[in-house]
Amino acid sequence: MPPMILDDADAAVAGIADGATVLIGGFGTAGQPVELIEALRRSGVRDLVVVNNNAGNGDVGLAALLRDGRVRKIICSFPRQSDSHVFDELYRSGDIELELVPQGNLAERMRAAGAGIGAFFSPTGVGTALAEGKERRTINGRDHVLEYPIRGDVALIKAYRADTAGNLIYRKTARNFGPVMVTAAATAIVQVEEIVEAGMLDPEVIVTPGIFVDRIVALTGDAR
Amino acid sequence: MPPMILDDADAAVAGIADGATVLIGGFGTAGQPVELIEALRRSGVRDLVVVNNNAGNGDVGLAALLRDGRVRKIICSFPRQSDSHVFDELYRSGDIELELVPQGNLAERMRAAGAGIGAFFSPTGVGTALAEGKERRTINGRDHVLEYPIRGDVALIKAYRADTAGNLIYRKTARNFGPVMVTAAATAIVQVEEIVEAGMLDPEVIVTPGIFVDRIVALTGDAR
Amino acid sequence: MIIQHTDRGPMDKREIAQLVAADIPPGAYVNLGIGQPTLVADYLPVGGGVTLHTENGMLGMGPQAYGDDVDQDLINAGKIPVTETPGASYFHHADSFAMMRGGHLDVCVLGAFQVSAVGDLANWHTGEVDAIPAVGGAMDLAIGAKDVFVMMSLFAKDGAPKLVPSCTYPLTGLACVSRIYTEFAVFEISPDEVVVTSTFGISFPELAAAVEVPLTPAR
Amino acid sequence: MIIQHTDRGPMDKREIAQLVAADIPPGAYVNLGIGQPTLVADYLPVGGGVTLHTENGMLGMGPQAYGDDVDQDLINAGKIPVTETPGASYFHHADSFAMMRGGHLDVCVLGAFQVSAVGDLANWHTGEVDAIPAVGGAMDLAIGAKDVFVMMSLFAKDGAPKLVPSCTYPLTGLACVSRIYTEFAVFEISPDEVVVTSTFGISFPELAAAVEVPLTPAR
Repeated sequence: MPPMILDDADAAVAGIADGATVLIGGFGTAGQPVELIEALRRSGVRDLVVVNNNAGNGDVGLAALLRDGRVRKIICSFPRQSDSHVFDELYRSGDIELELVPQGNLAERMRAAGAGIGAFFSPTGVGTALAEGKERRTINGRDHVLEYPIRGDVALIKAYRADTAGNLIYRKTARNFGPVMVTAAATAIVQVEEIVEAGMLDPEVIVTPGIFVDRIVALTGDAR
Repeated sequence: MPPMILDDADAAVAGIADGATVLIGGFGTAGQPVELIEALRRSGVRDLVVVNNNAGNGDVGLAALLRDGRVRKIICSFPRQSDSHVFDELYRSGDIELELVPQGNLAERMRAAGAGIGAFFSPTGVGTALAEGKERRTINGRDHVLEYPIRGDVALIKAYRADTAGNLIYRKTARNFGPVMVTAAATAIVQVEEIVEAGMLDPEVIVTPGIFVDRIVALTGDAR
Repeated sequence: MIIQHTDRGPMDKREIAQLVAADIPPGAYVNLGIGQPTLVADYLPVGGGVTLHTENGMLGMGPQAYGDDVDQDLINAGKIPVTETPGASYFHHADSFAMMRGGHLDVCVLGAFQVSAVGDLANWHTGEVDAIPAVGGAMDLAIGAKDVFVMMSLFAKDGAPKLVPSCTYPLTGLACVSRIYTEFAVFEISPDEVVVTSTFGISFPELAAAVEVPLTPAR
Repeated sequence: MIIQHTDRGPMDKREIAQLVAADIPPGAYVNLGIGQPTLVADYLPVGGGVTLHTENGMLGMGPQAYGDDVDQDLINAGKIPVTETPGASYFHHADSFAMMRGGHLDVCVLGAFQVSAVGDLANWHTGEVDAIPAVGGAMDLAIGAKDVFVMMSLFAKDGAPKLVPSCTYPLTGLACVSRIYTEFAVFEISPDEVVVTSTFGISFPELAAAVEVPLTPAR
């Protein structure tokens, strides 16, 4: 289906169920869909499993969602940062579950979910604590561990510009996990700075084809 | 290393050894690097293993390489076409070996080679003759077969435009296998219509980053 | 309920294509393979928002190109020059088949040599010893789309039904076909039964007598 | 042959970075991780054609951005605003780590808690029970580049050598480190031995006595 174009972030995140697995784009704050996360928090949904590279920065966006106790478990590569005090406190008090995944395996496991790959052998993490309990196999003289897809019920990401067919382009390193996460989620929700008519983006430069995008909301000026 | 920029197709394909595995871009004639293939043929190299979606069209390019008996084995998805008479004859006379691979597995196996994936479970081909002898596993209720990477010693592809850092952009559906093959080969050789200075291509629209490209030759006008 | 069109002859290829097109939901992402199924494109409603995928790296494929619009860099999976529509996008082969294998396409329409009662598909190889095999994207398409529709004649040239208890031709995919459109009837394949939704130029009892697969009339 | 700089003190961090930079071949594709190794960028020869990769999706990363050049959408793996150089490109996270895992980077420079005599790396977790673990791209970087260089102090704050017979801290990767740059010496790790190529403010015999790993002077 062509994407729904919503008026505001609250409408864009409507209907996300308690217990959902939510893939959230961004690397630190670059590409983090702060307004969609804030709307998710306002929606009252809880018991979430969140997949993000980090575990929140400062007190807004993902950090605020964590602070309000909406997240049961976080799957990420790098929770500890200078401004991850919200997560740090929840983790130390045992109020959040953490699955730590090497960053490349995190990206590739979501890519596999979107690409219909059942599982893949990765050389990353072999012999480390993060590969404990995983199937190990030597292929062509190199050791690998078997990694499984990470699927989302929902992805919340930020892109730069969308067209009405759902095609997306991104800005610089804010691209990061967005193009992967939208392929791995049943419903992909995207905040952009601008929505243009289909045909206004050069077909050669589109990063995310519209087939992966379900809902778009343009957040500009004050709303952004 | 930054790519070498060569003066002509013969210089671009110099040094390819007998017995090499050569990944050749193109889907039919779109994106087929005809001039590089012709130069490869002129170089006299033989006993090649060629990976291409098809097995040659008409009497030029890949078809000519086959006709001259330079190819020991071809790995492809769709050899039989209305104009594949060169391959057809070699195949019927037993003068060429054929490994038939479903098109998506062909692309994904090269992607795996370029991405450092040891092997992956694919649902494509399960229960068919093309999956015979392959490891089978049910994951999450779906049957898969284990597929291994296809690596090239060399890739020959055609792109639209390169910059001096080796970054590439393509034209329309001539993109096809090019961006995947350059990641899967030890040496990637690219023919383009034009080479511009590094910085002249928008970093947001580059399809193949220069890290994957070893040699570039611009073939325009009559040479093309 | 089954509709039996006994007051007319069997459908021609264009009528079959029209029927398939009518069953494609608005807004669907669709792959029409190569050959006969590409006729379906001619009957998709203008403005119905159906987006065509071609596995050689494009979404938003438009009609066949003619004359000055022909660009040899813009072709479909059958290597025929095509056009692009507003909102089109290009991507490489690994991304294109990831899109397919990942289940993002809604419908794929394919030809077939045989389809079995449980939806096994045979469409890539006749099994003849001296035939040159060619699979292309058939196996990827068979398992990739949410719904796989088959367009085929119900009977082979030798008169044998192509809807069979179990395929004798080499398989393309297991239990992957959801509907079959033929000149004489439209079939829906479910895990337990093969349901006939309509017949053309033949009655349901005649149809049931002509194939070896047990058929159920749509209720 | 080993060069023993006993007429001077140990190197400071900038001198170490300078030494690493001098060992990076012209035209190399390099990832400098986060923290101390990023100092290496300051000493890469201008026009030497070294291209910097940052795992959050960019090749051709330029120096840190200041003032009006700061763009929060353009950051490095340490989340510090950076700039782009001519010939830069952007790509998504799966492509970025495919590039790394696929062995396309020539050199990666990382910090470390410990490195073992066979090149095992421990740099992501102190192993303290109440420490919050964070791995980021460390495990991917450890196995991804053709050469992994480590920059670290030779001794921990408690005086224990960080070049060890076998790591006691949680591992990041097995047998992945090829060289170690410390304030006192540069080590090359081969399957059979640890070779010292140069010392700074210490003689080879003093160095050999200070660590528990058998050392070989470069011949």
